[in-house]
Amino acid sequence: MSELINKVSQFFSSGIIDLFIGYKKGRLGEGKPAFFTKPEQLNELIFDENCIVNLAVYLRKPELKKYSKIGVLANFGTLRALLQLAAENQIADGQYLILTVADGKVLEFANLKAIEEYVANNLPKPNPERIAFLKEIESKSREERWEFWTRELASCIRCYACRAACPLCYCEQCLVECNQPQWVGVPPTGMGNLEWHIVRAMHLAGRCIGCGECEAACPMEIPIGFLTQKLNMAIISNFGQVPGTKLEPDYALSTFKVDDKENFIR
Amino acid sequence: MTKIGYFPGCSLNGTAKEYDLSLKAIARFADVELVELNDWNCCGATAAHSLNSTLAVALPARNLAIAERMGFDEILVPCAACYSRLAQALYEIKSDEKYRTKIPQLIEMEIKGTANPITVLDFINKYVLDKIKDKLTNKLNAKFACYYGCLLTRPEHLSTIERREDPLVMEQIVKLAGGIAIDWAFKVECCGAGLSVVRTDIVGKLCAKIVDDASSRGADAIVVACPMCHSNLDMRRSEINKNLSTDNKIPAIYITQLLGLALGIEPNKLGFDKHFVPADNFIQKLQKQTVEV
Amino acid sequence: MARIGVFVCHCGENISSTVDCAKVAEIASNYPGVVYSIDYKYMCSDPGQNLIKEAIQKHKLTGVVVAACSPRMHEPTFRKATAEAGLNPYLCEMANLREHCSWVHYREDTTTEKAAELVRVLVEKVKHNEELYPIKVPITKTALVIGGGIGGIQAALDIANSGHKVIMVEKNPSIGGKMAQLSETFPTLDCSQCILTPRMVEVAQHPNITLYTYAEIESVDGFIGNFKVTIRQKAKSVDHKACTGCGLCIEKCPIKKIPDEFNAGLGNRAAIYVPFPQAVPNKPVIDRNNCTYFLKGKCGLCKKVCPADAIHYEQEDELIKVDVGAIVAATGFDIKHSDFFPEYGYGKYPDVIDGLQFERLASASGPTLGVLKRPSDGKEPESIVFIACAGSRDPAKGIPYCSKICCMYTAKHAMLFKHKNHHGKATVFYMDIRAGGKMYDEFVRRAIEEDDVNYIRGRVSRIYEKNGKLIVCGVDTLLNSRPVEIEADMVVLATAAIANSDSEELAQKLHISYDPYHFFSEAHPKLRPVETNTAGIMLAGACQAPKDIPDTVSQASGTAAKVVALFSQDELTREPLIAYVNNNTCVGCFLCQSVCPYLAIEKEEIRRRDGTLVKTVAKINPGLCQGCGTCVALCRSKSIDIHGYTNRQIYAEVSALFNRREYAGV
Amino acid sequence: MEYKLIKLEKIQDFINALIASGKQVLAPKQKKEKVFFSLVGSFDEIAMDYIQTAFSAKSAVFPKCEELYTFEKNGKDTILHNPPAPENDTIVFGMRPCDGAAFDYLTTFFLKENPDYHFKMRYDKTIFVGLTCSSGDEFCFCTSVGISPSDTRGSDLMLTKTENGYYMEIITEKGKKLVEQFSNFFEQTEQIDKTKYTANIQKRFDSSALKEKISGAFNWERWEETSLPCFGCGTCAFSCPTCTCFDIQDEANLVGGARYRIWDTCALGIFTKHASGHNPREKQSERWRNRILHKFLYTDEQFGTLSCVGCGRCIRNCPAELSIIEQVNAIMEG
Amino acid sequence: MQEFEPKIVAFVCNWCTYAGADLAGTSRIKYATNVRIVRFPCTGRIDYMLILKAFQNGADGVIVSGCHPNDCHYTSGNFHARRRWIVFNELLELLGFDKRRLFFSWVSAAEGAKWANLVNEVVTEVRKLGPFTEYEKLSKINVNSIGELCNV
Repeated sequence: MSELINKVSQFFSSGIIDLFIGYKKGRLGEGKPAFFTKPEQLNELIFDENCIVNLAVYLRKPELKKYSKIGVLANFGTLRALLQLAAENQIADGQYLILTVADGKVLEFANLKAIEEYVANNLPKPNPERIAFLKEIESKSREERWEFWTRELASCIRCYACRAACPLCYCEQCLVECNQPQWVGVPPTGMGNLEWHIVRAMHLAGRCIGCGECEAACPMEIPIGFLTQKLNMAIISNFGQVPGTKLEPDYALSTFKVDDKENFIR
Repeated sequence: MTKIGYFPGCSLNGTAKEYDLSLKAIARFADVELVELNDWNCCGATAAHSLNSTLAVALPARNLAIAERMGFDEILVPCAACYSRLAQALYEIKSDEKYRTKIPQLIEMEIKGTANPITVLDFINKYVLDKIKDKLTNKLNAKFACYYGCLLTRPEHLSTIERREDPLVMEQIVKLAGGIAIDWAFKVECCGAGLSVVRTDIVGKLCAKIVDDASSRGADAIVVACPMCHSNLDMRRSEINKNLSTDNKIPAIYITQLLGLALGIEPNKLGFDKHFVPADNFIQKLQKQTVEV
Repeated sequence: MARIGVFVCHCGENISSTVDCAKVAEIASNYPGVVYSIDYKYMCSDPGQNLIKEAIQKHKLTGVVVAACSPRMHEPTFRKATAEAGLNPYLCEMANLREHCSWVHYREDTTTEKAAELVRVLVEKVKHNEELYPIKVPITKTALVIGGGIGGIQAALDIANSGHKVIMVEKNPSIGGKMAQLSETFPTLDCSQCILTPRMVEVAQHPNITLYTYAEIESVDGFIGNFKVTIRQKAKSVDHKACTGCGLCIEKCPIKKIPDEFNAGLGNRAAIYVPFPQAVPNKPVIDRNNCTYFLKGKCGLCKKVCPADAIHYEQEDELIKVDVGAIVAATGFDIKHSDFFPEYGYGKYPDVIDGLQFERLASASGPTLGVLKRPSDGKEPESIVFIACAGSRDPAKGIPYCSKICCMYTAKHAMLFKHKNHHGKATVFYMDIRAGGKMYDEFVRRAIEEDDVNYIRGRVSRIYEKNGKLIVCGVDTLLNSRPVEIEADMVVLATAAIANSDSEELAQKLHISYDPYHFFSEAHPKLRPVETNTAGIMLAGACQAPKDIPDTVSQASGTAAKVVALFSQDELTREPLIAYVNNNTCVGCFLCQSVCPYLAIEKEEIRRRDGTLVKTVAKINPGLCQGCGTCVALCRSKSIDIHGYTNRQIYAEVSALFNRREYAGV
Repeated sequence: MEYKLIKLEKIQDFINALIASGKQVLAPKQKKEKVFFSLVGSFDEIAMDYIQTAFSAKSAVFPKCEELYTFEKNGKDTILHNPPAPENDTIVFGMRPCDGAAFDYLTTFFLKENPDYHFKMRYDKTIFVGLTCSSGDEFCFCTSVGISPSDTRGSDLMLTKTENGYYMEIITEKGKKLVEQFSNFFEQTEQIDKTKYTANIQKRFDSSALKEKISGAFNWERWEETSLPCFGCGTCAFSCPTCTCFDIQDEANLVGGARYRIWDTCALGIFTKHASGHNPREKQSERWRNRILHKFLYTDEQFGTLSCVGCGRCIRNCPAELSIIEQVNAIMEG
Repeated sequence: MQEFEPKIVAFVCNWCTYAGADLAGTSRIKYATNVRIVRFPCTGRIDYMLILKAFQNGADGVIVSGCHPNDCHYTSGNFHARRRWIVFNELLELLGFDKRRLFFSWVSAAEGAKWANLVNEVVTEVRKLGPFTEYEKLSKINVNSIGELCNV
């Protein structure tokens, strides 16, 4: 950890950055997001596998505009988020100084291309419990699945923590705030909640980088992460486009192949 | 020591024994072990596919199933006719649902289509050439007419040879062995194949043209890669000479024998004593020439 | 508050036979927002339309719903009537009570209920209709013609003669294209130079045509009426203004042995050359890949001898930006050269040549001045075998189509050979003779009967050389498939006509689509053969598909007519049913950009007065957008909408359906 | 104030009897790692060992989605229908003292000046059975805002777990009536000292000292810095027992519809967005400031009481783990 | 009891299926009256949320139809739509939505008969399934409910 701290304090002293986004001790041993502006605050900086909040979510905040150069401590989810944000024209190359720690060593990425290569050969296997849980849901009958999801989604209180925690939900005016026409019902009824979560899943289909922050942020413990995970697994197997791994836009829903396979169109 | 499935077929234990000997000889040089498929059966050849389409697929499919069970994903099939039968069976099973269901019942074995037959030329290029490249000490600077015949280059969806109308695969191997491959007009012309037994006169006429064109262009030997071609060009030579003004003495040798010679293996170990048209004057010419250099 | 008029039509009794129109009108009058609702026997008739016009003025209507036939039929009629009454035409909608209701159901209450509900759907939609005005797009009345072959020349001349400016860009040092390389042309056997050269001169001297030879298209942007084209004028190293065309430099140039592209590799040319005697412009160009000055920095002889000091080695490629309103692609075709036929020994035996090489041998301005000589030993051939369909109609070789022109030029070649060598033996191997043009079949019959060319119906299996002769092994399927072997001195292959090797690259620059063989794709094979799917870009000649000269010229004139029609109005008016972007909510992710088949979505920077960038948003180019709406359904923040089918309109339509009572929680 | 005792094993029958008598029992129920208030069908669904529920029981009287009334089109005119009043009582069982204080605040907010018809309808039918805290965690700070782990404010009955049973204090008439209805479960006992069984929560800050500091805090320059990790979701407001902001939304079609009152939060941008698009609280730091000042300043000025009861839910549920305690202490330091 | 008459909404593209329905009209092919057609410029314009809105408004079945691949008037609208439907289908599959009530098809401007058969098939299939109460019930879940966990 000390190697990271003195590397970052070097950046501060040499004026390369004037804000560093990282993690510090939070509750129950988890790391929580922290913003460092002076080298002496850095002794609280920590980075381990429990630091899961996706720091890319902060890059869109207007409060960050007054800092000239920002450093970001990136876990794997943040790296993929940065790639997807770059592919969607939201961040430019060289706009941020990006660090990560890979098996003990501090890695500084010269540019987004370097991140692309790093991500390409470090793609993790999907975690087995989640795959098992997904298999278990899919093994249920249609009625059981419908009953499971409508009950789970009914307990959603529409606090939009899932939207706020997701680095790729950066629209200034989200669709739910559009009332002419009122696409998604605002009251947290069973219908409104289902429509909201269908919209959120479809908007992340082919974009979600699987950092799991939406599910972690949900105060009602609803397994919403599986909706986006299932869609992206389907997209990867059907169309072979893996979100958050390329700098060039390769968005599944805005491209097509003449021989896309389907078995339900009459 | 890499291991690869080996399907000799009927001729390599019989009329084409020299092909089998020379093939095993160069395989040893490239330390590749040819594991014969146990309890293999006849590939059906022309008899099957001219009489019953299902039988024509079932017979070779059984061999493929055996290879799969033995864990081979590649089977060396030196005879071009056997190769074409096994490849066609694999093609049918992969593309036709009807065969995928019926064939396993017929041969009472499960077949997934993972075992791929390969020709002797693919085998040489893939497993042998790199290993023996620097061992081809015995330069054979003689002229050779490379003869492919029909089944190596046809039909289009089974042949693995590029420029199928004017192939250059054997020519490259001959060049590596120090020989000169002449340009001649009957590379892929038919030698009469199965008619060898029922209509030897036609075989005589067809092969006469082939043999005459090769010798008239100064070739010392015709190189073949299929026992059927060899038997017509070599065994039927008396029938051939009936159609020619002079007796043609040009020997027909296997590509594997050619490589064997280039590796310095003695001729009788390569089965040269089994030829109808003696190849010994061709071999003496080679030995005399190697002594001088 | 909306003031909507509903007009239910009986359509004679096509509708009223199964739908109670009066009841529908009565039900509609209770819909919120409907202030006037009647039914009439013939809504689309004059009295019917007058009813609508009067109602609009009398009741100050803000929306009109005509419940009659399919909008695909009479929407324009009723919108025109609404406009004449002073109401914006796009505030008029149609409910399809005929094709979708009365004609397909029986006379029952459910049919009338369905009709009433269809009317309510459109009433709810009309409440959200906006006033729209046709889009006006200015047109630059200059045309760009890419390619200087007969197709390009014809199109350029037609457009120029109708008074519009034309810019022609030709890749080679001279215009003329493939036709210039031909000796004589079927079916009249008149010499191609004689009928082509005057047209080439007319192009060079035409006041309205600006000619760029030895130049290629670098980039094409913009849209119909407003294309921005960048032309790369490759450095000729010769100042064509100063040069008098005396040819001294060509004589003095030491490099003589470069295979001449114009003569299909049979003749040679110098490093500084004019492609052929009648070239337009008839001034030389330096081939920098073979000139020793450019390779080794030595020589420079041409510069020394040039009396007009026109040689400038330091000349650079030049990028010229032009504005054009329409683009005609007339880049022609090529023929298959590569060793595509190992069995015919093409490329191995020098005396096996292709059709273009035979044209050059037969041409008076060719390397052998019109005397047929074997490329191998220069002897005059006594026996020539012509092989038709060498590559065409051959799926195994990947070219399944028929190249259309080979039957005719093969017959012509055989005739030319017989005219030059009366006792020569000409044999043609063919599958089918396709001579469908005017006087075409008679031409082929003449070759067979008068010049006794031996036509053998069968394919050639292979050719091999034997003591200096080419043995052609074929079959004669009309004599119960007897194998045929012919000894020939020369073999001419009528190889397949294929697209230019760089046609794919040009298609991508022009954003037009091309078929699997890289020929450019027309908008509709039967009804719009000269246009492409990209508005403003048209096709002429063999770049669209193999074609002979008469077809090329007639297509070129057709294309010119389309261009002149486009230039006949000052502005292009287009239906305003196109997409538009809401800048406030667009976050500039541009995932919509790759969805648009017309590349109509561009980037627009929004800046404050002091220049600082606020954000980059999507912008719809009104000229290119065709209104498909695919981007609208894709946009996550619903920032793009489309006039005529806005989100609010469609949402209102869907919400007006069914409306179960229990939903209201009662 | 009367005192009763209910044996440990008796509590189960008492709750089951309550349920059997048709009363709705809202009690803590375990879901994954958190405990939520939920209607329970029997005693064994209730989770007993927890420090604090993830969400307060405020939804008993201020549901997240309440139907104000429904309307129906009939030709040209419209008919309105009031929502049916809840027939039977609701028992909120296992409520912590800080939530009780919160309900006390809710009643002042909803009923003090012009009573809210719907709130009152539900509140009168609800009986609050509190449970004193035997232990607290690092996020509880009720003592810092003038509440104690055994405070009886806002509860009708207050249980304290002791070794020989639940010691129950009867605080209000409603509580008394309920106990009489089910008297056979209770035994007489006399007052005991509750503090022996309740946790001691150390003070995190001095609320009176905070009073003067907070009044000038609007222009405090460190608001942006302290609120940077907040990415603007509604979790803290929705889980806060005293947050009372709501939004009115209609859901209707051409035939009829319903008007709903639903939870809303100043943390979301759209809360203050004007139709013109202008937003007086553009930045998240301004929204965070509004939430803190509302809790510690604005309600104090309006009602004379703080509207933060120190339950710590906003800290526990916050995905970015911002802490209101750290925030208040930061304001104190200046 | 009078037989259940399902309510069907059809989202169709203007150039192919709408014209196909017109052709069914001009050829006087009779089919069930349960369907209501909503016109779109292209299948690319059809938004998956409109399908949900249709069900929410009381539809028992929804048909979404447009030009066959390669026939699209705008060259690629239907390809994009198909890809959207594939992804949307996966989501509905996971959620356990009753996909038997959602029908996708290609109907060209020349296939009037196919359109009529499609409508009749859909009406019979949906009539067998009965009214779509399962979805419509959702709009009442959570209203006036107390406690966080959904207790219905």
